[in-house]
Amino acid sequence: MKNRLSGKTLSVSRRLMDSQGFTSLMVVLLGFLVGTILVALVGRNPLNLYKAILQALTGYNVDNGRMNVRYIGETLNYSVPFILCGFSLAFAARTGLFNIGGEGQYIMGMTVAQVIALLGPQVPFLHAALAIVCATLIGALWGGVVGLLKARYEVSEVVSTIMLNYIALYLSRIICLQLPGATTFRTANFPTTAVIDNSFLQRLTNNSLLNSGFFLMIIAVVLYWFIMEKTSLGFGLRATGFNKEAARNSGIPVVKSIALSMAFAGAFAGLAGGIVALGSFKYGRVISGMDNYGFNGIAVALVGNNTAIGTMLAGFLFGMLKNAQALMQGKQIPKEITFIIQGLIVVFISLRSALDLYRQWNDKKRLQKEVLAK
Amino acid sequence: GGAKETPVVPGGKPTIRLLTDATGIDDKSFNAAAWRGIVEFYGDTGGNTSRRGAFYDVVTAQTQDMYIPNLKQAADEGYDLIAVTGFTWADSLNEVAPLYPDQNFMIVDVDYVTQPNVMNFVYREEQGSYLVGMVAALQAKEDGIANPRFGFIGGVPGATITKFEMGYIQGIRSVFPNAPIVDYYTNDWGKPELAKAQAKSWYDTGVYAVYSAAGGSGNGTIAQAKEYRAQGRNVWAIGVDSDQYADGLYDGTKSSVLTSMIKKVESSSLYALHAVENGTFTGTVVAMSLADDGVGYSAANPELSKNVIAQVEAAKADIINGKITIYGTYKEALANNAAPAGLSARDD
Amino acid sequence: MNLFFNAIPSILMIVSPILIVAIGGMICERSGVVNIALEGLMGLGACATASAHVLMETAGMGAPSIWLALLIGSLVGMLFSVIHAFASINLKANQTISGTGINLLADGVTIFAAQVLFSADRTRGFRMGMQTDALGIYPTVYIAIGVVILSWFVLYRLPFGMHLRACGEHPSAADSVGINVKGIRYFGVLTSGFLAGLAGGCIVLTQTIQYTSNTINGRGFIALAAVSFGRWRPAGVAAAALLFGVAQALYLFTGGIPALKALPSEVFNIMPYLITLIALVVFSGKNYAPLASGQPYEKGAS
Amino acid sequence: MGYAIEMLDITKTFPGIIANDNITLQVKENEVHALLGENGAGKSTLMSVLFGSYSPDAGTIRLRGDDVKIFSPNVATELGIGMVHQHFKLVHNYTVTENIVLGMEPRSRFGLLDLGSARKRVEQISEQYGLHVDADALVEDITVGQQQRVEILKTLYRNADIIIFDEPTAVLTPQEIDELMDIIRLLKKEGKTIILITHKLKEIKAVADRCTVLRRGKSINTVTVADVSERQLAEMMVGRSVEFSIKKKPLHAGNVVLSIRNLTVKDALDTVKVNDLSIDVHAGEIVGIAGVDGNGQSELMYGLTGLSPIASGQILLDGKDISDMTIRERIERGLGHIPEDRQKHGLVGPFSIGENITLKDYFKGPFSASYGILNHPAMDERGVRLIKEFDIRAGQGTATPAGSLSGGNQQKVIVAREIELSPQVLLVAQPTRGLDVGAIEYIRGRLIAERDKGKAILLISFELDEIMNLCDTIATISKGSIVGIFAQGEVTEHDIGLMMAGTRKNEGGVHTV
Ligand SMILES: Nc1ncnc2c1ncn2[C@@H]1O[C@H](COP(=O)(O)OP(=O)(O)OP(=O)(O)O)[C@@H](O)[C@H]1O
Ligand SMILES: Nc1ncnc2c1ncn2[C@@H]1O[C@H](COP(=O)(O)OP(=O)(O)OP(=O)(O)O)[C@@H](O)[C@H]1O
Ligand SMILES: [Mg+2]
Ligand SMILES: [Mg+2]
Repeated sequence: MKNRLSGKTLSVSRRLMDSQGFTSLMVVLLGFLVGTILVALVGRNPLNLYKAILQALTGYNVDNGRMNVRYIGETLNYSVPFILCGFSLAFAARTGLFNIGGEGQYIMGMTVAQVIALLGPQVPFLHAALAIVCATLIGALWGGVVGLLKARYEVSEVVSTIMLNYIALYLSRIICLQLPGATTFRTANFPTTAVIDNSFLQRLTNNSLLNSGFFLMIIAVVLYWFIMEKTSLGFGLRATGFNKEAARNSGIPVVKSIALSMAFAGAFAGLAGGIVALGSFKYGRVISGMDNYGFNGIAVALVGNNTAIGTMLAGFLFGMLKNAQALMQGKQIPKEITFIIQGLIVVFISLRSALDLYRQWNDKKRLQKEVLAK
Repeated sequence: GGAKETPVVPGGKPTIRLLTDATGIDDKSFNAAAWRGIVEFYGDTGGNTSRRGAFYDVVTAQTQDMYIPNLKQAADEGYDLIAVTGFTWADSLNEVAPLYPDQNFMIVDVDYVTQPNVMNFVYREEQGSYLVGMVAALQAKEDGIANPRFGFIGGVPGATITKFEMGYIQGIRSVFPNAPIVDYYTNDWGKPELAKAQAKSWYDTGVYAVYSAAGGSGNGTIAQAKEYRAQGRNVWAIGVDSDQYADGLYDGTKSSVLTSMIKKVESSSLYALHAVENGTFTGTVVAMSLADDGVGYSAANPELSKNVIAQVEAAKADIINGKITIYGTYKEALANNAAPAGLSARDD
Repeated sequence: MNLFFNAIPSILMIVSPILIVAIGGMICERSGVVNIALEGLMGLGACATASAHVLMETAGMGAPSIWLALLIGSLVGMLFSVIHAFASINLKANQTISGTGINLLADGVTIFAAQVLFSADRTRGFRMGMQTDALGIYPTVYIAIGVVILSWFVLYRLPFGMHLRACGEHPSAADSVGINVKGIRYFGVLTSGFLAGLAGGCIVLTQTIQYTSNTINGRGFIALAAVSFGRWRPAGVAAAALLFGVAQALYLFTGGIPALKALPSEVFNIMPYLITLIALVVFSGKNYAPLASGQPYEKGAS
Repeated sequence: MGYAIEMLDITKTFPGIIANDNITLQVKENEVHALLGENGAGKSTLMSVLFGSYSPDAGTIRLRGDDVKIFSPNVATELGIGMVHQHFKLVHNYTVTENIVLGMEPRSRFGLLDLGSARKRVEQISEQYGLHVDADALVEDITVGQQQRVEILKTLYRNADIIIFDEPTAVLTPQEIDELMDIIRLLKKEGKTIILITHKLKEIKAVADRCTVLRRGKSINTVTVADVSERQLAEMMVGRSVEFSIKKKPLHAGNVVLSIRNLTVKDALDTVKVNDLSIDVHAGEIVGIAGVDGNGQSELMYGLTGLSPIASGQILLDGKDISDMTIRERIERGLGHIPEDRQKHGLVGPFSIGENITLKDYFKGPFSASYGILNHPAMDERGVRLIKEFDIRAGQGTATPAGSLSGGNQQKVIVAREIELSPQVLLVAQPTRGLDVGAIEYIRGRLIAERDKGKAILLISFELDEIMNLCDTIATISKGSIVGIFAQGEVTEHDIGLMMAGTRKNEGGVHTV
C-alpha cells in the first residue's frame, strides 16, 4: 500500500486497517457471523457450531467436559493438504500465474506415491522417502508442463490446468488399476516401509492420523517462505510475477521462471498427494472422484494472501472446519454451513479492497480539509 | 475401551450413528436405504425425523481420509451401534473396530470385516437383478417384440456392479436365450449426460430396456426413457437400489421405470438395531437374499402385466429353493455360458 | 459414420449448455471482467430451475413450467453474479477471489436450499424435462444457437457491442468518449450470470431428472476453456464447445470398434480434455484475450 | 474578443498533494493558449478538471461568460470542448473510423451500427482539415503521429470548438511536430480555440498567442508569447535560470566495442523491421540514431538486447558475437540498456528502489551469497548510495516502491542501475521522453560522463535536439536500414529531418513474402 502520509502518527485503528492479517481475521469472523445467523435461521442452535469448532481446535468436548487431543491431531492432519495445495496456488500466483491445477497435481502425486509404495524397494525409511520424493517430482512435472505450455505456446494456464485435472483423474485410475492387488477401488496394502505414520505424533495426539507428513508440511512452509523472500530464485520469480517484461529485460529467464514456478507449485500439491496417500491410508486408492484439496487450496491461498504464514493459517482454518464439520453434523448442524462459511470468507476477502477504497477516500477528505483550512 | 460417554437411552431404544461417504443419505442408494431403516426403527418417517439427534443421526464424510476419524469420533460419542455402508469403508472399519471392542458396528455390502464386534451384511444383488432382467424380457415378449435387445449401464466398474449386470443378463437369457446385450460404464457416478446419450443411442437402435446401476448417472437413463415413452415409443428404464417408479413418472401414474431392482439395505439397519435391542448382536456375516427379502423387484408400475408378474414370482420361488443358479461374477457366468463375451464388466 | 449421425442430437444436447455459458463468459471477458464463477453460477441456476420446475409442476402448471423455471434459474444465476460484479467493479477486488468465493458458496447454498425446500441433499425429481422436436433436437440447442447469433449481433452490429468491446480492450478510451464503463461491465457480468443460470437450467432439464451436488461437474470450467480456446469470438467459442462435445460423445460412435474396446475405458473419459489441450497448443500463438480483461478500471486522467 | 474559457480559482487536491492551488486560467476566443510547466506542475490536472474527468475541490468554470458545471467528459463534449490526451485513448484493435466514432456512432434505421456513413463522415472531416489517415486501418498498425491525428479527428467529429492538446509533441518526430503546428494553425483559422500543454518553448514560440505558466500547482503568470524570450519563459517555468547548451569534451574515440553487422530483425508477424543494418560504436563515443518512429528503432534495440530473436546478422561486442546469447549473458558481457518504455521494460513497480537497482545482478556478488540467499542489507546499501548519488526523490528512501515514483525519478532509478553496472556498451532509447528540464539536464549529463569515461553509447531518440546535442556520430535510420552516417557538426537538423522525411511515403517497414 502506498502510504503518502508518512511522518504523521497513525491511529491504532488505521494501523490495524493497514494490516493484511487483521483484515483477514475480520473477514473470517464476518464469515462466521453470517454462518451463525444462517444456522439460527434454520432453527438450529448456533452454540453447537462453536462447540464443534472448539472441539476441533482444542479437543475439549463442552457437552461432557472431556478432553481428547486426538481431535487436534485430526485437525492438523486435515490441514496438511490444504496448506500444501494452498502453496501450490500461492507459489504460482506470486509469479503471476493462476494455478487451478492443484487438484491434478495432487492426484498425480498421490498416484505416484502409491506406485512407488507398492513397487519400490522395501528399505525402511528410504522407501517412504522415495515415494514422497517421486510424488513431489511428478507434481512438479505436472505443473511444469503447464508452465512450459504457457511460456512456449502462450496456452493459458487456467485452461490447461483445468484440462490436466481431469486427465490426472482418469490417468490415475488407469495406472492404479494396474497395481498389485488392484480392485476397482483399492490396491493391495502398502508394505510397512512405505507408510509415513509416526508413532511419536500418534502417541502425542491419542492415535490420530497425524503423521510425518506434518513435519514435511512445516518444512514446506519454511521452504516456501525462504524461497520466496530470501533467495535470488524467489526474487526472480516475484519480479516475473509483477512485471514479466521488465524481468525479461533484466536478464531473468522468464520462460524458465514460469515453468519453474509452475513446477514448484506442482511440487507442493504433489507432496500433498503423496502425504495423504501414505499418511492417511494403508493401501492405494483407485479414485473415482476428486478429493478437492487442490480446489480448496485456491481459497486457502486467497484467504492467506499468498504469504507463507497467511496460507498456513488459512490452511489450519480449513482443516479445522473440515474436522468441525463432522462434529457439527452430530449436533444437527447441516454440513453445508461450513461450505457456506468458507465461500463467504472468500467473498468477503474482496472487502479488503473496499478497505483500501475507504482508506483512500478518508485520506482525501482529510487532505482536502487541511488544504482548504490553509 | 468402549467410550460409552452418553449411555442416556431414553425410552430404552438403542442409539445409532450412520456414517456415509460423500454422497450422503440422499443418494437413493444404500445410504438412503440404511437411513430409511433407521428412521423407521424409531417410528419416524422421512418427513418427520423428530427423534433425530436424540436416538439417531448421520455424519457424512467429505473425503475418504475422514473415514477413520469419523469412526473414532462416533465411537467416542458413544452410540449403541455405528453403521457404515459400502465397501470403501471396509478397511477403515477393520482398523478401528479392534480399538473399540465394546462398540457395535455394522457394515453393508462387505463380508470380510471379520471382527467380533462387526456385523457384515451382504446382498445377493444378482438375484434381484435376475428378476428385473426377467421382467424386462417377459414384458418384451408380452409386447410382441420378436428379437429384443437389452442394455446395461454401470457407473465405475467393479465386482459389486458386475453382480447386478450378470444377474440381469441371466434373467433376460432365461426368456430369450440369445438376446443381444450391450453394456457401458460411465466411469463416473455423476455423469447422467453420458448415460442419457448412451441410452438414447441404444433405444434408437432397438434396445427395449436399459438397466442402470450407475448412481447419479442412472438418472440420465430414466430421463431418456421418460422422453421416449412420452413420445409413444415402447422403451423402458429399470431402476436400482430403491423403487424408482416415482422417479420415472412422466404422466399421471405412467412411469418410464418398468421395474426396479430393490436392495433393502433398510433391513440391515433394522436387523442390526433389533439385534442390539435384544442383546443378540454378534460379529457375523448376514447374507441378504431373495429368501430374506433382502433383495427383490418392484411391481409398482401398473403397466406391468399380471402374467409377467406371475412368471417372475415363479422364478423367484425357484431361486429361493435353489432350482435356479445365478452366477455373480463375469468369470463364472462366462464359464457357464450364461453371459456373452466382450462385455466391460470387471470382477475385482 | 451412421453412428456418428445418430449421436448428433446427443452431442448437441451436451454441447448446448456449455456453449450458452461459454458465450456468457465471453461477453463478460469482452467487457473486461474475468468470471471464474461460471461453475458456481451454473449450479445455482440449475438448482433453482430444478426446484422451481418441481414445485410448479406439482402445483399443476403445465408446459409453461419448464420455461418459467428456466427463467427463474437464469435470474438466480444473474442475482448471484451481482456479488461478483460488485466486488470486481465497485470494490476493484481481485476477480479470481470473488469468483472462487461464489464457486465455494454455490456448493453450500444449493444443497442448503434443497434441504430447506425438499429436506434432502438434492431437489425432488421432476416428471418431465424438456422434450425433443421431430428431429430429436432439444430446444436448448436452438437457445444455444440463438445465444451465439445474438451475441455476435450485439457485439459486432450494435453500437452497444462496440462500446462493450472497447471496455474490455481500453476502458479509459471508452470512458473518455462518455461510455459508462462500470455500467457496461455490470451488463457483462450480469449477462454471464444470466446465461450461466440458463445453462445450468438447460443441463437439468435435458440431461437428468433433478439437481444434485454433482450436476454441473466441472462444466463451468470447461466453458472457461472454451472461451479462451475460441479466442473470445462467438464462432470460435461455438467451435470449441462443439469439439469438446464431440470428444465427450466419442464413445458412442467409436465404442463399437474392437481395437478401441481393448483400451481402458478411461481413455474415452480423458479424450475431451486431452483433445482440447492439444488443440490449444496446436492453435496457440498470439494471445487474443481482451487487453484489459481481468483488471479493475480505475478512473483517472492522463 | 471575450474569453472562451475562464477557470477561476481552481483548487484540486490528491492524497498528499495540492495539484492545483487556486489557479486561474483565462483563454480568449480563437487563440492558441499555451500552458507551460514542469512535470507535476498541475497542467494535466487542470485540463482534466476542464474536461470533466476530475471535479475541482473549489473554483468555478465559465464558458463564454456563463458558469458551467462540467462533471463528466460527456458534458465537456456537449459544451464543445475536446481533448487530445497525453496518452492516447485509442482502442488498439479498432479501425481508425471505429475509434473516431466510438461513443457517438451513426446508426441505421434499426439502431444498428452504420460504419459506412461513419467512414464517409470521417473522410469528409479529414479532408476538410487536411488530416490524412487511412480510415480503415487498425489503430495498432498506424504510426504514433497518425494516431494523434485520429485523436484530433475524434474531437472534430464531436464538433469541438475548444481543443485541448496535452503534451502532443512528446511522441512526435520533427516532421510530425511541424505538421502538427500546421494543423494547429489551420484549426485556429477554422475558428477553433486551442489550449496547448507543452514543455517545449520552441513550440510555444511557434504557434501560441499567449501562455500561462504553472509552477508547483500555482499559476505564475500569463504572458503574450511575442513579448517574451524562450529564456524568460524557461525561467518562469522552473523558477531559476537554466542552461540550454550541453558542455561536452572533444571526442576521444577508442576501439570499436559494438559492431552491428548486417542485422535483420523480424517482428512477431514475421515482418522485417530491421533490415540488413550495420553500424559500429567506438569506446568513448555516443552514436545517435535519428529516425521517424516506426522505422525499426525499437526492434533494433530488442534485437541487440535479446528481447527479440534476430533473423540474421551478427552483433559483435568487443569482437565476440553475442547474437546467440541470452539476455543475461549479454548483460554479463557488458551490455547496458535504458529502455524506451520505462514502465514496461525498466522497472518492477511493486519492488523497492533497492530491489530495482539490483534487478540485473541480484543473483551475484554481495547481493546473493552462495546457495542463492539474498542479502537485503547489501541491496539497501546500494539503494541508499545511488539515491543520494542520482538525486532520486523518494518518500520512503530505498524502500519506496518504484511504481510510486514520478516519471523522472523512475528514469533516474533505471539510469542509476545501468550506470552502476558500468557496462562497456550502453543502449539508450528515448532517455528523456516526458521528463522536465531539470531531469533532462541531469540525465544527459550522466550520459556524457559515461562517454567521457570511455563507454560506448548507442542512443535512439525521436528528439532531433537531443541527437544533435549529445551525439558524436549521427546515423539516420529508414525502413530498418541506416541511410546515412555523419559526424557531429557535419549536418544540420534540417538535413537530417529531410533525410528522415524522404522515407515517409511508405512507412511501417518492408513486408516480406
Ligand atoms: N490521480 C492522481 N492521484 C494522485 N496524485 C495525482 C494524480 N494525478 C496527478 N497527481 C499529482 O498531481 C500533480 C500534478 O500532476 P499533473 O499530472 O497535473 O502534472 P502535469 O503538469 O500535467 O505534469 P506532466 O508534465 O508530467 O504531465 C502531480 O505531481 C501528481 O503528484
Ligand atoms: N493515479 C495515481 N494515484 C496515486 N498517485 C499518483 C497517481 N498518478 C500519479 N501519482 C503520483 O504522483 C506523483 C507524480 O507523478 P507524475 O508521473 O505526474 O510525476 P511528475 O510530477 O510528472 O514527475 P517527473 O517530473 O519526475 O516526471 C507520483 O509520486 C505518483 O505517485
Ligand atoms: Mg509526468
Ligand atoms: Mg501532464
